[in-house]
This record gives sequence, structure tokens and C-alpha cells, in this order.
Amino acid sequence: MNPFQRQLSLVGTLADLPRIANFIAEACAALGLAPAARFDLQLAVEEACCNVIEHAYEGAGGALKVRIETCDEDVVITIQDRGKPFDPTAIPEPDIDAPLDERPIGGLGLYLMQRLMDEVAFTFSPEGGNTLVMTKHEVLASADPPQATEEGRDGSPAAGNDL
Amino acid sequence: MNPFQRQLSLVGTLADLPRIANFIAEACAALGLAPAARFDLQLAVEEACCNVIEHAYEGAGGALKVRIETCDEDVVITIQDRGKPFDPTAIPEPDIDAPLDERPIGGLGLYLMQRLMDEVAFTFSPEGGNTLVMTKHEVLASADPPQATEEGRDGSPAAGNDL
Amino acid sequence: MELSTVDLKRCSLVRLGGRVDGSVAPELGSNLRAVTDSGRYKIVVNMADVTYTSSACLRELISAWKVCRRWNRGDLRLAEVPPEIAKVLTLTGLDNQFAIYNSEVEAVGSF
Amino acid sequence: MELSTVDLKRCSLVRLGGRVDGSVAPELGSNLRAVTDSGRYKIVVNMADVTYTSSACLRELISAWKVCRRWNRGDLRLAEVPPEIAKVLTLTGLDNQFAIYNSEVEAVGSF
Ligand SMILES: Nc1ncnc2c1ncn2[C@@H]1O[C@H](COP(=O)(O)OP(=O)(O)O)[C@@H](O)[C@H]1O
Ligand SMILES: Nc1ncnc2c1ncn2[C@@H]1O[C@H](COP(=O)(O)OP(=O)(O)O)[C@@H](O)[C@H]1O
Repeated sequence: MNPFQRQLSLVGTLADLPRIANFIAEACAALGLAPAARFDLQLAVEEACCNVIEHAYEGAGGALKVRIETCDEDVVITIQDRGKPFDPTAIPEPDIDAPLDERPIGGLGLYLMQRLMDEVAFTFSPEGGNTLVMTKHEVLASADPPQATEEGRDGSPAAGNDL
Repeated sequence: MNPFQRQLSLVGTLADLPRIANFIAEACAALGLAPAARFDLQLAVEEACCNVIEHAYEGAGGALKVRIETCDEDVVITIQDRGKPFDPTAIPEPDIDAPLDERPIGGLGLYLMQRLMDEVAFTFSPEGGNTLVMTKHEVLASADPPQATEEGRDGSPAAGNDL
Repeated sequence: MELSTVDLKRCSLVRLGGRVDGSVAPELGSNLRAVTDSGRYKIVVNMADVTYTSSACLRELISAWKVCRRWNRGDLRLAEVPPEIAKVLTLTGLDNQFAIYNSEVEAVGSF
Repeated sequence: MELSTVDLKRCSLVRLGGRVDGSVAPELGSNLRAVTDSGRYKIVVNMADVTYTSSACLRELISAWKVCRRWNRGDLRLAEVPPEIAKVLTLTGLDNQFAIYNSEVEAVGSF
């Protein structure tokens, strides 16, 4: 079974977010993901890329790579940049039960990524740059591969993975 | 050319107004009248019948006859009742330019009938009862008879009259 | 005739539909009176779904309008009047008397 | 993103549509600021035609909400929130914080 893999490289600014969204949407369509899974991946990727552009590159455009691939029944998204590293453990989780007038403005992006994805892991290295790996488990099991062959549909439920 | 004629007789109460409206709507459809003409006839007939029921019979049901027929290019509507006669010339025309807070409530029905139809004539006789004849001129000239035969459409523009 | 009433903060919204002829106008009248009797004198009547009106309907609207306007305590405003209904209002000179709004939300937002 | 603003008597109605992602959220922010800068602190945001939102949009809504609520002078209320947008509000606990109305007219009528 060939794993699915697609990659987008760009010098990203906020204006590129729709392009990144399209890239993810097309990959999700090719994988035949259910709408709920597509929605989660879309939003998590936007939040991650938005953070890279806004915080790691502080608004100036910078090199950004987005990769989406499959690993068994999981979808794995890897986002790489060369901007300023940060310490995710130092970012407090927002109190989403607090009244709005006691909450700060912002600070919901990382939280959403964590809620939408099953695993969210940051690594920072002077050589490799900043890498974020986000994994969503078991989404391919319920996927409906739109381009599956007749045999694929009959034979293996994961036949759409290698499209 | 056979003139078109249809008649509805009923012991009318306000609840019969939709039935009267249907009778007129069907006649208009059979005559192929344009929507604007249908609208005018519908409303004029309702106003007239509403007055008979409310005023001539003072709300109690009473015999009411509605006839719709053609006369050359005209449509003629005759409404007959046996209720209380009245003197239309004694009814003042409403001042439709007056501010609403200076206007009475009601008194628009007769005025609408006059605006919507080309001729509105009341006659009252102890033997024949009350008769209202309302005429709309030249409405058949622009009518589009839906059930006209192929020859009818080619031959005479008024071919739909005798449907 | 279909009729529903929603009480909003500043006004009551009456959505009217279907044929509003002499056979049902009294019902319209009693519904409007129910609103004003409850002390609510700011009314929007949405006519969007009305297919037909006659003077019997106008009578009820004028009557309720007068109750609303008394002592400047409110108003009855119309919204989304379809062309055929607008024609009846024009013929009777009511198009200049009622405040008429293109959209329900503008009418509600006008109070 | 599509955005239009209508100033009604008691509130301003902002109709929002399309993708409201991080690339256009600043524009949403400046439009909302234009409303509050003009001294109008009662705002209805109709989300009916919004197809997508992210935290960047929420940031602008929260920020405008805070400006509106200051000194109790107003509020920013949402109307006609589509299910996918509602999901984002729920995930972030904002569904209980914003006043949300099923219809635009109810939201406008709430001021
Ligand atoms: N990729 C990143 N690079 C640098 N800093 C980041 C990055 N992602 C998040 N941060 C830091 O974490 C904080 C919280 O991020 P987030 O929850 O997405 O909310 P927001 O971006 O709205 O502030 C940010 O304000 C920023 O300081
Ligand atoms: N068919 C009728 N029989 C008796 N009186 C009538 C009749 N039609 C009209 N009227 C009188 O003329 C008045 C004006 O009628 P109209 O303009 O239709 O307004 P409305 O019926 O709303 O009062 C009525 O109030 C009634 O006194």
C-alpha cells in the first residue's frame, strides 16, 4: 500500500492562507475524508500556519512547508518553518469557561489545534528549524475514496490511500 | 361568436368570499385574461360581495348571484342581492390624500371598485332587488386564451371568448 | 391567512401570509388587538407572504395603526410589501401613510 | 469575505459572508472598529453566509465585543450562526459568552 503524500512549499504571508486551505481541501478530497475530518484538518492547519506567519516570522513572509501524508489509518500533517522558535509549554491553556470579559483577546489558536487533532508535537532545532507534527487518528477508516476502483471498494477499505 | 357567461348563486356569508374569488379566478383563466386584469376583477368582486354581505344583509347570510360575461372586448360582472338597498350617491368619496389620522376607518371598498373597473352602476328595484353591474373595457383584446384552438389563434383574436 | 406574532424588545413583529380577504380580516383584527391590548404599540407587519388583500384587510391595519399612534405611543409599520399588495395601498393613498420598509429587519430596526 | 453594514435606529447590523480566515480577519476588525468609532456600540453580526472561521475571526469578534460592552454601553450579538461556525464557538467556549439568536430580526429586535 503506497502512502499518500503531498507537500506545499511557499514564502508565506497571511494572504497565502486561502492557498494553504485549498491545498488541504484538495488533499482531503483525494483521500475521501468525511466532512467533519476535513473541517478539523483545515482549521488546525490554518491555526498553525497563521501562528507561524504572525509569531514565528512576526508578519514578514518566511519559508513555510506544509506536508500532508497518511500513516496506516492516520493523517499526519507536518509544518516546518525557519522563524523564531518558542516554548509551547510556557503558553497557558485558555480558560474557556471564564466569562469573556475576563479573558484575553486571542490565545485560542494552539488550543483549537489541540482540540481538533489527536497529537500535536513541536520540535525546534537550530539545524532543522521549527517542526510541528499534528496527527489525526483513524480518519481513513471511515473515508470514502471518491476515485477508488471497483476492486478497491470490494477488496480493501483503505484502497483510496494511494490515490 | 358565442359570448362567455358563467354564474354563481349562493347564500352568501363572509366565509364564502374565497369561493367567490375562485369562481372569478377560474373564469379569468378560461378567458385568458392578463394578470393585471384578473387582479382588478378579483378585488372589485370581493369588495362588492363583501359590501352586500356586510351592509345589505348586515352580516346574516342572504341570496347572492354573481355573473361574469363578455360583451365584445369587455368583461361585465353583475352582482344581485335581495338585501337592504342604499344610496351610493350619498356615500362620500374618501379623501385618499388626507393624513391617515384624519381619515375614517373603512370606506375604501366602493372607491376601489370605481378605481378598478371602468363602469360601476347600481340599480335598486322592489321587484328585481339590488343589482350592481361593473364593466371592464377592452380586457379581452389583450387576453391570451389558453385553450384556444390552432385555428382560433390564427383566425380571430377573440376566439377564446366562447370557451 | 397565516399569522404569527413575535414579541421583540422594542416592538412586536406580526408575520402575515396567504389571502387576507374579508373572510379572515376580522381574525387579523383580533390578533392585532391582542398585541395592542397587551400594551405593545410598536408593531411591524411583515406582508412578504401575503398573496391578496382587500379593503377589509386595510380597515384592520388602519384601525390598529390608529390605536398604536394614539398619544404618540407607537406606530404600525409595514415590511416587505409584495407588488400586488403595494398596488392596493397605492390605489387607496396608503402608500404614503404607512411607513413601509423593504426588509423586516429594517422595519424592526426602525423602532 | 463579504461584509456590509446597515445602521438601524438602535443597533448596527453587520452581515458577514464567505471565508473569514486569518487573511481577512484584520479587515473584519477594521470594519467593526469603524462602527464602534462612530459611537455605535450595539452591533448584530449576522453570520448566515459565513462558510469558515478561525481563531483570527474570533479574536476580532471578542475584541469588538469588549469595546461594545465597556461601561455597559452596548453589546455585540450574533445571529444565524451556521453549524460549522457554531462548532468553532463551542470548542472555544464562546457559545455561552456571545448572545446568539436564530434569526437576524430577533437579534436586532433584542436591542
Ligand atoms: N509558531 C509560533 N511561533 C512563535 N510563537 C508562537 C507560535 N505559535 C504560538 N505562539 C505563541 O503562543 C501564543 C498563543 O498562540 P495562539 O493560541 O495561537 O493564539 P494567538 O495566535 O491568537 O495569540 C501566541 O500569542 C504566541 O506568543
Ligand atoms: N351593498 C351595499 N348595501 C348597503 N350599503 C352599502 C353597500 N355597499 C356600500 N354600502 C354603504 O357604503 C359605505 C361605504 O362602503 P365601502 O366603501 O365599501 O366601505 P366599508 O364597507 O369599508 O364601509 C358602507 O359603510 C355602507 O354604509
